[in-house]
Amino acid sequence: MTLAFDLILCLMILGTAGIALFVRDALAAIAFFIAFGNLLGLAWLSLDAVNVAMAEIAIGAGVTGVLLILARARLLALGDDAASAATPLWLRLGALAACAGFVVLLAAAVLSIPPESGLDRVVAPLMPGLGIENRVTGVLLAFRAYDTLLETFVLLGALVAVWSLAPAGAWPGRPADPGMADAPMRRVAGTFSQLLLPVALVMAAYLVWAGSDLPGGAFQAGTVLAGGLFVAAMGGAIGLPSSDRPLLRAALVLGPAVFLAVGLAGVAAGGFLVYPEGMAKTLIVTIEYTLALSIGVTLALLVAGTPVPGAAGPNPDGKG
Amino acid sequence: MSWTDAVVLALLGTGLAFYAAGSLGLLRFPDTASRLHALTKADNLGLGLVALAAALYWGSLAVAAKIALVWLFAVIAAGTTSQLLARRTRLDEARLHEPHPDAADSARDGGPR
Amino acid sequence: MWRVADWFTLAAIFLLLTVAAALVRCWRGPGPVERIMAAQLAGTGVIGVAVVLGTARGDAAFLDAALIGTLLAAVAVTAFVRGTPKPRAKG
Amino acid sequence: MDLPLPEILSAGHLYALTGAVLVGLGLYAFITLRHPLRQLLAVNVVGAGIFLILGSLGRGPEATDPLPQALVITGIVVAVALTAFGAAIIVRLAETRAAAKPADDDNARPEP
Repeated sequence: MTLAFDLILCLMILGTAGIALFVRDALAAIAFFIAFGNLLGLAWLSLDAVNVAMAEIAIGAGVTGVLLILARARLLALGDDAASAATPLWLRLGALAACAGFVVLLAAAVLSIPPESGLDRVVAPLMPGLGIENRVTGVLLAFRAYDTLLETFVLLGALVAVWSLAPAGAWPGRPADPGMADAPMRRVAGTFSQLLLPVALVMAAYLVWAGSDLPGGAFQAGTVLAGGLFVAAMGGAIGLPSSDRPLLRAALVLGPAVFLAVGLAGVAAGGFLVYPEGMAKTLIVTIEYTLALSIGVTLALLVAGTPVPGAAGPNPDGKG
Repeated sequence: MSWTDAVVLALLGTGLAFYAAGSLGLLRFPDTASRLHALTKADNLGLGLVALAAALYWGSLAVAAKIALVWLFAVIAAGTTSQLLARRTRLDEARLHEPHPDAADSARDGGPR
Repeated sequence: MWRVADWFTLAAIFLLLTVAAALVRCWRGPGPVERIMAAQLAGTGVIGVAVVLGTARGDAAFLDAALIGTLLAAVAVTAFVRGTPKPRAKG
Repeated sequence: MDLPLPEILSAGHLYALTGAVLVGLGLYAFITLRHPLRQLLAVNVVGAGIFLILGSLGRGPEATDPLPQALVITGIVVAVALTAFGAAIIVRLAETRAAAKPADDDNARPEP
């Protein structure tokens, strides 16, 4: 029975992916990509990887979809409908042969590895030392904290890269106002966001708190926060801050900076990113709260995009 | 089968029926405005009944509260999105008569492929 | 005799099929509003699957995933209806 | 309803195979699609496939490996950051092109 569910789900994942890639109309492609992300979240749930499912649902439904919808709208305004055009037959046939061969190889390789959770048995006895129960959080913030630290910097780097695309004269400005142009829509979205933003904040705080023992964590929390912030920006409840606002800069680097500082302080306890005995949980939760805030603000600004000229006027309503 | 089980199954079945009705409505209704009905009414009633069945089956107040939150937010989101989509449809229809850059969105749209 | 949990798994399969039906509308369009609407309906269906699957497996954490889904369900639609960001670079 | 299928194909392998096909689909799309926004979608599908392979091969009988899960979460967030960057580049490029030939601005892109 569960297998029947898994089979149908896998077929639907492949179907939505195929349509998202090959349908002519760009908006249909994006709609199917959002559905694909949601179904992928279900796949992770079915695999009992609830932590990943949360991240996938939040990002697939909340961030990537919005990002693509906005990009498509901007392209459309420039007269580019992003429809897929025909490519030469020889290219398609060649690509088909190459990719089919690659899939066969990959499938053979995948089938030669028996699925098993050997590392779970390695991680499990180490968890009491951290004082938390969620093993994924343990891996993310203790056993492989290097990766996570680097990743937060990658995220920050991506935002810097997006900002660096600002045309001459637009720096330091703010991104194009994502607020609704139409007044009734703005009221509806504004009311909704006034409800959503506080709830998203509470939900983010809960996810980090629960994330030490149950599925959840800083990334999921940050994404929920980003969704709430961006809806609030679209509803006009908050304005997007200018990219040189000190408060904004502080919010962006707070998480990585705290993480780095704790890591450096760990040198006194025996090495970089080593948590002192008995303090691991406190430090992990502290890092996670600051990270969630920074990730939320960073993702919201990544969705908002590059600063544009003419949007640099004073805006009394900052974010933070 | 106990009493609760029977109630749970009845609720689950009804909920699924409403979900099916929602999907069917989206497929069969002739225009955008009526399709919005399927999106907001049938589907959220379905989710509500399924959620009620789940909460009853679980039998824990904390879990039931969480399930209620899921449903509550689904309803709020559906209400908001249907308002916005309806407004967008009206604006698009109005713009079809006077050419506007944004109207390209709806004016130019053949079927898939 | 099936256990009640099995019925919930069966319900999950059924819900997946209704999601598939909604996606047919997404494919056929005809307009962008329909496509987004269908994606939204698929999202509600997926939330239902998460609730039902969590019940079948007895894992309350699935509900948190469903809650995240509902919170962010309206974000994509809100982004879609607003059309094009207004102040943009002109020349 | 209980077929011997679970012995032949475990859930872990099923999802891993799905991931492999996703990688293939994405690669094919990346090669054959012309529009950069669509290629960005293709890259995301490839990434999703790789994540699925990575995660589902850690699906044991009683637990799912936490290490791949953590890597996949990291990967998902990096993927969305790079998608944002890619989308920003695509939009910026289109703006630059539109500014270069103002006559072509109003919805009248000639079909390639």
